[in-house]
Amino acid sequence: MRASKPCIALLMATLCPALMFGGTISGKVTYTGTPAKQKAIDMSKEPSCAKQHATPVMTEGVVTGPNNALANVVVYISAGADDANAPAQAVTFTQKGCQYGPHVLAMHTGQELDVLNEDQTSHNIHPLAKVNREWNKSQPPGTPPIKDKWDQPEVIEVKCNIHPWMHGWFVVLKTNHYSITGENGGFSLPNLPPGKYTITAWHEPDGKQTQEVTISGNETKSVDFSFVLKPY
Amino acid sequence: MSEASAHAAHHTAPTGFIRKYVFSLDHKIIGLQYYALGLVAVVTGMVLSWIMRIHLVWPNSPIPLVQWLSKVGAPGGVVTPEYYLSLMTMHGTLMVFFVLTNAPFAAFGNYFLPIQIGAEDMAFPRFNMMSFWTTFVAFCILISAFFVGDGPPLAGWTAYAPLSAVGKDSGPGEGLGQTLWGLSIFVFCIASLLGSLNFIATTLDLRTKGMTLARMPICTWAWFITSCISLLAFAVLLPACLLLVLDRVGGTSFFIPSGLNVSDHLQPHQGGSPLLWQHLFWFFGHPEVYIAIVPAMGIVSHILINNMRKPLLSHKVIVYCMMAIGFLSYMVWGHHMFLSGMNPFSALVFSFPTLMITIPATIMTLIWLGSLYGSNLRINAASLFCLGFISMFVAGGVSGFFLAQPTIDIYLHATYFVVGHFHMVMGVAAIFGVFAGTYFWFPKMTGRMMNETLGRWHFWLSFIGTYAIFMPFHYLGLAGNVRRYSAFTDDFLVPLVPVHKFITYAALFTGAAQLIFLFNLIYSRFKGPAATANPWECTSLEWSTPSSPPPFDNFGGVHPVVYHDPYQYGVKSSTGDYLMQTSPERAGETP
Amino acid sequence: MATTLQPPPVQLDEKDLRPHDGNGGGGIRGLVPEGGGLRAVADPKGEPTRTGIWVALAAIAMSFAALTSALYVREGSATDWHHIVLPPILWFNTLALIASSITLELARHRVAVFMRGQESDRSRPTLWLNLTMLLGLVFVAGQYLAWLKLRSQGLYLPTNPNSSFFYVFTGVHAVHVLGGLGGLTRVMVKFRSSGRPLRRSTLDATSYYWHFMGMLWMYLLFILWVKL
Amino acid sequence: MRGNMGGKIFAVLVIVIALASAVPIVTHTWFGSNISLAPPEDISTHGSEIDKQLDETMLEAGLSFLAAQLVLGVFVWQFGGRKDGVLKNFPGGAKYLVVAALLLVGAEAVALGALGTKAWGSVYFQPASADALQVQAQAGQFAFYFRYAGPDGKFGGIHPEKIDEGNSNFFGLDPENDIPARDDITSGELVIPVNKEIHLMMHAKDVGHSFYVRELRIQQDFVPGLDLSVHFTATKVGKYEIVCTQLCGLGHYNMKAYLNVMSQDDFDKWLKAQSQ
Repeated sequence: MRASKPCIALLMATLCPALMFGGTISGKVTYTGTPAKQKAIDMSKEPSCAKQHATPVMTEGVVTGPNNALANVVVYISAGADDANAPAQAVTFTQKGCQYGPHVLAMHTGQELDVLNEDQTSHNIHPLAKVNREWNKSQPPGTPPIKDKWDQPEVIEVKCNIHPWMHGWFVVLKTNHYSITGENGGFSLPNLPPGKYTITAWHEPDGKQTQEVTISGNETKSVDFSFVLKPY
Repeated sequence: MSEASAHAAHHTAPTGFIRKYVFSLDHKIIGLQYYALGLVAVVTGMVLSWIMRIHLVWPNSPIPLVQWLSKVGAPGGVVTPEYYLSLMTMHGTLMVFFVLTNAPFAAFGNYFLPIQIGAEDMAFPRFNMMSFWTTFVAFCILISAFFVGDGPPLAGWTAYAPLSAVGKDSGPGEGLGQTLWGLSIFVFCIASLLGSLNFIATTLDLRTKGMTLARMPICTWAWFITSCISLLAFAVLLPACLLLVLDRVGGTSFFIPSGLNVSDHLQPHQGGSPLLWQHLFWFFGHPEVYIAIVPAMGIVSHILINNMRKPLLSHKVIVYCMMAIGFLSYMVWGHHMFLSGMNPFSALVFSFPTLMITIPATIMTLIWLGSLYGSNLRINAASLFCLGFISMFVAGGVSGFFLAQPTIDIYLHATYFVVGHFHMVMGVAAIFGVFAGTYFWFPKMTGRMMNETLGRWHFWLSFIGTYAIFMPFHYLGLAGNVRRYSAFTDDFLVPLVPVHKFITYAALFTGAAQLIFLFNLIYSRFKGPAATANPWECTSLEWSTPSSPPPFDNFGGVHPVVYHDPYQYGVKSSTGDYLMQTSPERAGETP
Repeated sequence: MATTLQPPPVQLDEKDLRPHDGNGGGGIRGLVPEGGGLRAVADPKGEPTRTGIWVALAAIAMSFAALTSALYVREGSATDWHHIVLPPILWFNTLALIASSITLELARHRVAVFMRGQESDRSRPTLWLNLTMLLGLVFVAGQYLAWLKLRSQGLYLPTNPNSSFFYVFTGVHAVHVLGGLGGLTRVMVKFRSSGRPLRRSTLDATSYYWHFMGMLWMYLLFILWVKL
Repeated sequence: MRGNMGGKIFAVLVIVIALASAVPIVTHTWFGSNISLAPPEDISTHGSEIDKQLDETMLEAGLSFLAAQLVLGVFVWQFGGRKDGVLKNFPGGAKYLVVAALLLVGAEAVALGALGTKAWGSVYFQPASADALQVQAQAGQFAFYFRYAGPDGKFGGIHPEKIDEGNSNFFGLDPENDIPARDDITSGELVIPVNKEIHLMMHAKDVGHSFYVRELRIQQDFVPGLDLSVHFTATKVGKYEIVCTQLCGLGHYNMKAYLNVMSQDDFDKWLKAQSQ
């Protein structure tokens, strides 16, 4: 949920100049098999964060919803969509309560990224980029946001060296047509001009599925993805 | 091997500015160059320590001007944890290598060792010039680490592997910064080896007529012993740095074991031994402590004798003690590693000689104290700093007694107790020796006197200040305050912050007091009253040169002949209560 | 002694004994100054160059001792100690280095004869010196071939501790040998030139250094042979 | 005259400083404030030995410190600025001083060395008893994690490439193929029963770290590639801090965990709760 809201707002913002009508691809991401069970995160080492959470925070490696919905899946158009420019508006990545919000953050190549620290403790942001330039910076409380942008499309694992449990993903894409599933597993890619598209769904750490969809006119096509999960 | 041409070259003094002051073969100029380099390094190191102290007690508040030092390291002036460690590493490296090794040993040694033995220059003037400029290159390489990508290294001046060896994965500054560090120290080792070689050959071969080993002043002995220590110590650090740099850039695995997962990067290395680095480093590292303190001991003895107007109770014992310390310093390196996983039995083996070192140290202290008794002690800036040195040496020495015992080390290891200990005994004490030397020899080096009143104020403030800074470190250690923390977030450390605040104020105050010294140095250099030939009525050869500063070949073409042991004080002679080493009179005879 | 070449033969006279002969203190002569203690005589003095070279050799020995101990410790912690076959050419190199020491000694003898003025021809000493240079170069080239051999077997610096130590030991030693060749060149230049005559001490120092390199190499070879 | 004054000032100064320095050592507080500068109460079975030796050393070192500074002060007061006085030598000259130093310091050193061996031995020379509770400690940038064998009493193997901190697989366990690993209990807190010997097996994930608990009087480095172990017995229920004392990188200052000493019953309950 958290994740998808800003993204949709952002889509509207960026596509306003473009054609307001067009096709929509929507659907649901589900899983089969047994998902690994979420483990409670032990924040005892960082009391200032631990006391912000009434109930222990759970790991976000696999987040599922009712009737096998799978959250935190990035669904995007990997081929066929116009490779629009990066939106002017920045995406923000917030550190609060020793957690990353959102856990999965999608953005366009060259789009500005703001990293905020809303905690009373220093954080460290270490995107383990391989294609792009890897960096590793600490952010004491009350310091200005760290600004950066990624030039190449890549899925980048993000960690905090000071708090090992803090873990997130930057999904850097060449398109603005993407959506991140919430706990209901639903996604929607609106405002698509007619054409043939390849749609990719990515789930951490390295699950990828693609489907071909053809949009003709103002229709809404439904596409579903299903990932096989293992307990370990 | 270059002395033939060198001497050919320096029969006549060079005239051009470059040959005279920049690439000079003259040991006096080179000595001053070392002194200047040390001064730059110590000011830099001190400023870094200020930033650290301020950050420690106000971790989240911006420090003025610091954001200009590094935008990433101190966003908006707030020092990040990694940048704190970078500052700490640079502070340690600058102070240990470029101040404590350069100032008391290379600077004063270069200037006065040849004069005190009546030589016209070092044995190998070319090597001498090379060793300074090599040191300078090392300094530049180290400083350049401030300006590279992710800043200076953060592995501390001890650069423990694998933190220092696995490369950028282990944190900011561990990329190019750490490599530059390794390179800088590698180059520094070469410089020090050249220097030591020069000192040893000069002392053994260039002594003038009648200057027997027994007639060398104590500081000459100190520099000679130090050069022997540093010859062997740096000869070990050199290959160690080579291996470290190879691990970093050559992909070897000397210090890096198998199966390391450093921030989600599985390291390709295998089979290396982190303890190997610690052994090699500390085999150098402990003697290094004595490379810093022994010259200070020599300088202080020399100046103290002159101001007491009587020789020490025993000249020989002091020299033997310095030798003993130098010798023992090679058998104790393991006391830095009691808890690092070496065989627990070896801890006891290393502990014993460590405790034994207190014996020569105590003997020296007792001799200094005992010699004060019944003396006509002159009180001036130089002698005050000598007395301060003794006080500091005692204070830092007794705390060594705790750390020498593995049992107590279990509790005190890596706490501020250690920081207090080595800052007092090796840092401040050695620096006091340098101050004493400066006030004492300034007339000879520049031909002008330093301002006495400012000198005394400098001493009073520094003396009180250093105790105010470093004594509380011991208390913090006893409370279990861990060192090398960039902020105190632990429940048991937070209550101690007021003590840290006090230390920070003291540090700022003491640092500011050093401005008096800098001002005095510069002011007296140009405006100070002209110095007489031998203002302190001192006996050793440096005061029998025809002019201050001495001419190019030190003694104006003639070679002094030495007739006496170095410290003929409290005698009746034509000159008063002392007899120059070069005076043919016999002590006691009235001419 | 500041024995010089031009013009041969040279008689040591009072002028040479003056402290200005680039030799520093007149103390060398051990003249007892009026009222000076007797120790002034007892106190031995030598050529700075000779002293210097011994000090330098001590430092070099220390460095290699450190490397050796590193080798032992590293082997102790090793899980990956793969023995490597030493390239046979090393044995040939060793012979070359030993031979160079012998030729250098002959050269030294010849130079001595020349300096005593018993021989005015400069060619024989030069011949032996050239031969020494040549053998030295052969040794370095041979070491290079040895490295090529290892590379051809896929053994590079990082491959395993044994190859690492092999390259480090031979590499550092080779650098020192090159230094020695530099020294020899210097000796030869001076030997030819009349402006800056060759000093015996320079030649001696260079040859001590060179022989030490030879012994050091045999020591290293032994270590490598035993350990790798 | 000025010179003379200088001597007197120095004498007073050095004695005042020496006495002032001793105050916090004696009172264990920071000049009247309520900041405690003493080692905290010892909760280990071996710690008393260490404390005893610390006190004895403090006594000897402290006294020699005060004595030396006092003598320095007195002599400078007496002889500082003295002009043309008759020079005297210290009675007996160097010989007695040297002998004194040799005997006193030598004896002191030997005595302390011998005394120290006992406490040191109790920590390092005896192996942990067979029935000691085995806990594995892993130090990594920048947190400690602790592992209990779980019901089967067996530890799973460690696979560095499988480490996934985002999903709490801090040790790199492989439950898929490694059965013993499935029931291993991982905790960010070192929870131990009181009055039971703990055998702590120490493993470093990346670089060097150190395990330091003031109250336990235990400090031991984690050395990568070299799995060490210490054993200790906590004698007092409570929560104490474990901190890292070996410089390990940017998060060093924040690398800590809690040592939670419980009664045996509470511990068993906790263990059961964890293995759900």
